[in-house]
Amino acid sequence: MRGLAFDIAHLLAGGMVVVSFLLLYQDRVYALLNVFALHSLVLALAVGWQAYIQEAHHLYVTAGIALIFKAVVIPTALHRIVQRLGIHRTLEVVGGVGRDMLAGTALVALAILVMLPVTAGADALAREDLAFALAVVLLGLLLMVTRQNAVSLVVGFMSLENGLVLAAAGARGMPLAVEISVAFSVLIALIVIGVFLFRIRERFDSVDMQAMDTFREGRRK
Amino acid sequence: MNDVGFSAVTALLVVPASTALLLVLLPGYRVGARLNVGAALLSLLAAFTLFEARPDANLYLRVDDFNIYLIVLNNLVSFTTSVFSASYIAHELDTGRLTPAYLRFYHAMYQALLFAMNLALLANNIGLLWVAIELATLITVLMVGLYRTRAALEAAWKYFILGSLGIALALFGTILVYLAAQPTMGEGLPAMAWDRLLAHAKAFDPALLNLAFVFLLLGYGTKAGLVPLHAWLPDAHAEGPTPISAVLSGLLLNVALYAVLRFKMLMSANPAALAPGPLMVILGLLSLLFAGLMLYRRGDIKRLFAYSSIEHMGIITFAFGMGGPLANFAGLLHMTMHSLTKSAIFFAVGHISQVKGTQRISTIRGLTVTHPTLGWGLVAGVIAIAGMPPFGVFMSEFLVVSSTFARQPLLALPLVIGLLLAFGTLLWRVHGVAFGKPDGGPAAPVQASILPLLAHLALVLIAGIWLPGPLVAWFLHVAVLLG
Amino acid sequence: MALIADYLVQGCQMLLMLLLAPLLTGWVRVFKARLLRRRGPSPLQPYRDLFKLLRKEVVLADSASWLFRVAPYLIFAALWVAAALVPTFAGGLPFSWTADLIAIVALLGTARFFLALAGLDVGTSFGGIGSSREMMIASLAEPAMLMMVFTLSLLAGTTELSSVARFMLTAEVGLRVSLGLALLALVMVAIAENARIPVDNPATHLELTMVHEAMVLEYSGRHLALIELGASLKLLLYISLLGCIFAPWGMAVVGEGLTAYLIGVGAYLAKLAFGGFLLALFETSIAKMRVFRVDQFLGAALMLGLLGALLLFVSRSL
Amino acid sequence: MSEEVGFAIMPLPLLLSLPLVLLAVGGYAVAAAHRPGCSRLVYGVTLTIAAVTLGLALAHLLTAAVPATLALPLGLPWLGAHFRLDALSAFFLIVANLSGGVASLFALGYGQHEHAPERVLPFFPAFLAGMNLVLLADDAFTFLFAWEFMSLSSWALVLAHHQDPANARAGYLYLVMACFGTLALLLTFGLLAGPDGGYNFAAIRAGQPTPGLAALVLILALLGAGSKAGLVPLHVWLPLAHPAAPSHVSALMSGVMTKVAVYGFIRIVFDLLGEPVVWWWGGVVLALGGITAVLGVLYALMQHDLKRLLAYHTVENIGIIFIGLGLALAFQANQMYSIAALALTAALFHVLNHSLFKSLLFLGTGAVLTATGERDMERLGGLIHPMPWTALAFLIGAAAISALPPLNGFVSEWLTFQAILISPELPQWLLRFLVPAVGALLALSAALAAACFVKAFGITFLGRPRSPAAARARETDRYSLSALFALATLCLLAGILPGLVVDGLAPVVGLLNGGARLAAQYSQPWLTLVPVGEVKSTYNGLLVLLFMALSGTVAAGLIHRLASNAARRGPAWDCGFPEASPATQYTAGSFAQPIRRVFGSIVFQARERVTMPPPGDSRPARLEVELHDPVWERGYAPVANAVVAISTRFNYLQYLTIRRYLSLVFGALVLLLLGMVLWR
Repeated sequence: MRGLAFDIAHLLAGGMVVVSFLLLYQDRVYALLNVFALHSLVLALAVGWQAYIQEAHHLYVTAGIALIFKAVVIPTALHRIVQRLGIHRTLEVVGGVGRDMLAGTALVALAILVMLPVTAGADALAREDLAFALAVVLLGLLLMVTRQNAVSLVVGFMSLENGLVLAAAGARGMPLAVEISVAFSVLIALIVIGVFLFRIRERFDSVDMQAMDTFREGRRK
Repeated sequence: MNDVGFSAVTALLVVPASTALLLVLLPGYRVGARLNVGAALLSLLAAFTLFEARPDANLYLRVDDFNIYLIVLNNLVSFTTSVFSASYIAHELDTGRLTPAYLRFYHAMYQALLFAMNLALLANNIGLLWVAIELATLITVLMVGLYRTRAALEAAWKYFILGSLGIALALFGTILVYLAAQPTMGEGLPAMAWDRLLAHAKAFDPALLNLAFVFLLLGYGTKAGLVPLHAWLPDAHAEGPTPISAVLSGLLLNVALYAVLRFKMLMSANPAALAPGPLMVILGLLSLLFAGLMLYRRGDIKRLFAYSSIEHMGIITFAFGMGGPLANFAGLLHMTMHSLTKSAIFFAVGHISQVKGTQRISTIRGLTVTHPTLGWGLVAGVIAIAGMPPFGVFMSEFLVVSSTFARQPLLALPLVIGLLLAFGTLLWRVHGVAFGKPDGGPAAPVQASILPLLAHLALVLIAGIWLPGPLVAWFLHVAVLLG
Repeated sequence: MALIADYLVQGCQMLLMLLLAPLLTGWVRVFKARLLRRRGPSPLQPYRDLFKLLRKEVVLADSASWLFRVAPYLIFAALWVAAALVPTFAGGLPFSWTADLIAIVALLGTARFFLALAGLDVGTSFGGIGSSREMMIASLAEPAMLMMVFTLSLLAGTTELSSVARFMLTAEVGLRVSLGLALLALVMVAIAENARIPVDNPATHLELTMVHEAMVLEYSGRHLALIELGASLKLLLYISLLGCIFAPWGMAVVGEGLTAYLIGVGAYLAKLAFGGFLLALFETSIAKMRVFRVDQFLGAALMLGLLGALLLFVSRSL
Repeated sequence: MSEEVGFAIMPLPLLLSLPLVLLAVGGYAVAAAHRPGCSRLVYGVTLTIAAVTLGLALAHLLTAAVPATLALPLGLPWLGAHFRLDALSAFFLIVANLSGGVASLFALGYGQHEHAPERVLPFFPAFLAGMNLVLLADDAFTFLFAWEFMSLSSWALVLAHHQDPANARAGYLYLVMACFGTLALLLTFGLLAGPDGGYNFAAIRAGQPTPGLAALVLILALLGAGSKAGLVPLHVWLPLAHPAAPSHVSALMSGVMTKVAVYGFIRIVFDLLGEPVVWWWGGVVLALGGITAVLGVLYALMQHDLKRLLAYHTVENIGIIFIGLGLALAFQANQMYSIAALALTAALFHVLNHSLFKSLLFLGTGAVLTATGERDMERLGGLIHPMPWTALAFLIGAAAISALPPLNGFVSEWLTFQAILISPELPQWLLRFLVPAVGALLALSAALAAACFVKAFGITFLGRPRSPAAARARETDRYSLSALFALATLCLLAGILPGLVVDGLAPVVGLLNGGARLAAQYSQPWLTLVPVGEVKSTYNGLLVLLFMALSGTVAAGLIHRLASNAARRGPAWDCGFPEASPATQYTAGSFAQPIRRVFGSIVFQARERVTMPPPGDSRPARLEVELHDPVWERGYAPVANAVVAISTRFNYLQYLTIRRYLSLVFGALVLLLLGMVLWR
């Protein structure tokens, strides 16, 4: 049982890393959103599994939030926004996707290098989860950094945050996990609303950050 | 006795929260403003009662030598700022930059922010601390975007993204700390209660603690505006309403730094962990030098002082990075003095931008001629923030520089260069604003109340000459804890 | 009784200086004339000039101030006191400790200071020329002089003149390079300070060349007399300075009695005559130089003085 | 003994309470600056308080009372504020409050003409208070606190007439340099106090610094105190800031504040540091002093703004003081304390003298300024006719600063020369070469100073008025004149009774010199000054004065009795071309031209360009002179440009896109993680 539980947890966590790579690979907005839904789905499964093997029932709530809110609500909302704002469907990637892949691999290696020796004390399960979680976090950050587009920025941030929830779930008996995931959901909701607001207020012509960064103090001097 | 203390703590949390709700419902901004002031005063009184009676720590909240004076400072500045904003915001309404609806929202958010910061300071639970700081971030984001101008929204957006990233990193660090604690302290809440953590810190896995500290430093450091994580700070200060700039610089930065220091205590309690000093020293020097350079080219007066805040956060971080009783004492003192002085400066800047109708430095001249009180107030504030007697910052800078040079001469040199550079560049700007021939710009009389400005300056002046005994005792105790 | 005698000697010396000064000037003129194959005026001519001037009324420029009228007396007083402090025929006079060599140099400086001011007072272009050039010259001559003083005092261990003279008589002096340098420096300074050729020409009234004469251009009557007298006192001072430092032979010491004094006076007069002759010879054998060569001339003097002092400073412990 | 102790303990609390009164008056002036009587009130109070302080300090110095100390529970909480009154601080208190009092007296009249009293009256007392506190402070924190306070209040005074952009710039430069100096001193005290912060001077005295550390302290002290005193090349702010302030403040800044800086140097190097002294310290200080003296006077000669000229002369005199201090250090390093005493006496004597005549000259300039509204000598002239008394006082000051006997400036330079003449006793070769060279520099600067003040006085007061303003001038008021003549009298007295001053300085010298001091002078016949014994050399200002007076009056009397005393006015002779226009007079520029040509071409790359119009063209010929300030162009401009360039280069960091900012954070994170990996 122990071994199997470990393997499944390992599988799911590793799956998240793979999906993060998929996120990095996308160059279409809709595809990106779909893959993110997948990302959240895997997260839900992983957290649920953690809840099951830790007998930590509050984690089911977290899993539920992940499933409903992030796998369903947010992606659809973003679909809407993309339609409403008429953001051009393709993501212009800074530097090629291939380079991102390489960078991502390096980051994963870094994550494992950092994490494995560290948690020698903690149990293997937590260690694996933590390593993968860190990898997901770093990949999410990479996504945020390498995409021009606000939607992809949001997606990157959310995948990053999925990694955090994964880590929180992996930490045995970590209290406040639910509260934290709720707080984060609020954060994300606000971000999405923010993107939405800026549009309907008609302040910015597009959610492209180049456009958003045009106005500056003291450009004149 | 303790129930008194406990009720005080509850008051510190409940009063702002309930007032926030009330203000949301309450129409009419005048009442709102009064209520705002009243609530701030109430929580200030509650904070004062903490001197008399401290509650025992529980798993969620705790009052100790470190946060007690920060709480008082927090509520004091919030109170003065509310007084300032009560008269300031009305003028914003006249100029039509705001509508009453937004004003209601503003006052509600103000109290909510106060609640969040009090919570963050009182929190004994690192998870709670994180939640509180996140809350504070969200609220300030909304307030920075209050004016709905393009620039304001952009600043808010930038602040939002970078802030959330910092929050996320901080969370990861928090989780790591929990993981480090868990093996020795078992699962569950105690493993997140700060005082218990401190008690058991020796037994933690040092490597994990190190990793955790890296994330926490970057995460909360982003909130504290350390270079290279500072990007949100200048715009957020420049585009938000001035009272919020005052609160941001005066309080929120302190809160973020406070969080970092809490974890530094953990680090220094664990002998095997790597000394966090060098990291903080490097970040501090970076911030100091970078801000010093950036000050020179600023054209917007609020951005100018935002960069000066970055500079001072750098000095404080440097001081704590140096460690040792003198430097730590200096750091704590500097935190206090900086929040008082910088908020005072922002009050002055608010008045100036209102009477002059602009924030552009190049269009403000000879202020000491057209508005003597305001001009000299600004000059006094800048003199104080630049670390000159008879103001309190002088004492802290004196201690930092002299003690650093005695221990690490090579570190003191960049520090001194940075200080001189920042002083020169800041003074260069302010000289132009305060002196010289006043150009014929609008010279409207000051409407908002000038009292908060004077009150803060008076406090800083007194502190520069004489520090009250209890404060010194707390500082010394905390300085020892900080290692 | 002895004390009174000493004071008497001191008084004699002061008077002697005053009386001899014009004679020396005349003496130099005579020699120059002779060297130029002219007959020239009698050596007593300066006295006649002085008395004539003293009797004449003074014509003051409209823009002249009280300083213009006070200056001559000040200058005269400073120069006279300075001259009186130089041992002539007898050293160790009761007031010789009043001021040492540095103070004498400074007293000359005082005289120059007020002369230059007087030159500026009326507000004419010539006065300005004179003053500014005079101060330029002095700014190099004075340090050179002081360097010479350093050299001496390093040798003699004192800056007090009669002690210096006494020391120079002793055997331990010998022949020293630095003494030679000092002598040279002093001579050059003396020439410059007394407005002699090649630095300045006391006889010229060509606007562009004159320095000293330009400053006193506006003076007349008794004021001019005092200034002329002062100038000749200065010349006398320098020559007797050279005498008492570099040729202190025959100088009496206070209290040695009349014979010694008489010997001293004789020796002194001889020194003066010789000095005057040398000066005249030098002046006739050289041409006046451009104003902006003077700085090189005096710069050389300064360097020589410094070199002398340096040599001593270094060789002192050898 | 006991009553001495009682007397010594007494004055300190009083001395400390006086600055508080000054601050209170300043506070009152903030409110009431524009009330009619306020100026009189403020200056009256400062005058009385300065007088009282002067009296107390004088009593302490003359009774040679034991040092009094006092600690207050202020400042650093665990340290408190310590104050101490010993011979050194007493002497400098005398210097400060003498000039301070006289400046107040002057301002009783001069202050009436101030058009921005609210920017002067509050800060003037504060300035005085700050300086007194510096002199009394006995721990590092209090010292620097008062030091900075002094800088700040004087900065505010420099900005009194801030609407002139030049003054604003001067104020800015001044405060930045002051901050630089303070930081240097801060480092000094950091070194002296050690890592655990023994900031109390008593503790510092007890400590025994290693030679290397002591050397570092010396360098830093030179930077810190030197930048305030105006040592080349740290002097650049001084000639801008001192003239910018109202004249009585300029007098205080030049006459006193620079002395407070000298006090700081002496306190740190001679008192706190104590042994061990290494011989090359003296060399460094000597060289700096010599260069400062000559460069200062050369700068001064190039000026035609009267106040700036005086400010540059302050630089020169600071150089002379530091020459004395350097000699003292050199002698102390070789345990030749008796000679070190001579050098120290010379330096301190010059401190007193300079404070006297520099204040006198600045106040005189103030009188000229009120009479004509002009500082530029090219537009002055002939002022001796309308304002003879001011002219007389200024003349005395000018003669004194030019080191002419029988005035006081000569005595201190004479003493310095005497110290130089004894220096071949020094064993070190380098010093033996250096000392005569410095002596030459000193002589040169003295001679140039004379030239410079012939120019200053001659162009300003003599000749014919060069502008209507100068022609309309009137004599100044009674207060100002009494202040001027008080200082002039002091200059004369210090010149003819030097022995008494030297005796007064003896306890100070003893304090700084391990007990060794000059022999008592008052016992000498005719009050002759005999610094190092009969055989060496002697000087008696009194007799020189008597002789000069005697011969002068005798000559005058005889001539007027026996010869003619007739005088007639007529047009100037001027070689037969009397010219009506005052423009034909020599100006400041033309007076300095020969010296500019001789020295300026080397130091300032001075160039003269004459543009002669072609024949037939009626345009006047033009003569342009261009000067370069080597110190500024080589030392300061590059730094300023570098800062501007770098900040301009970095400025784009304000305008990055969010993505780039995010990548900054990302980079920092990855970097730290890599560090973690590698660190293990």
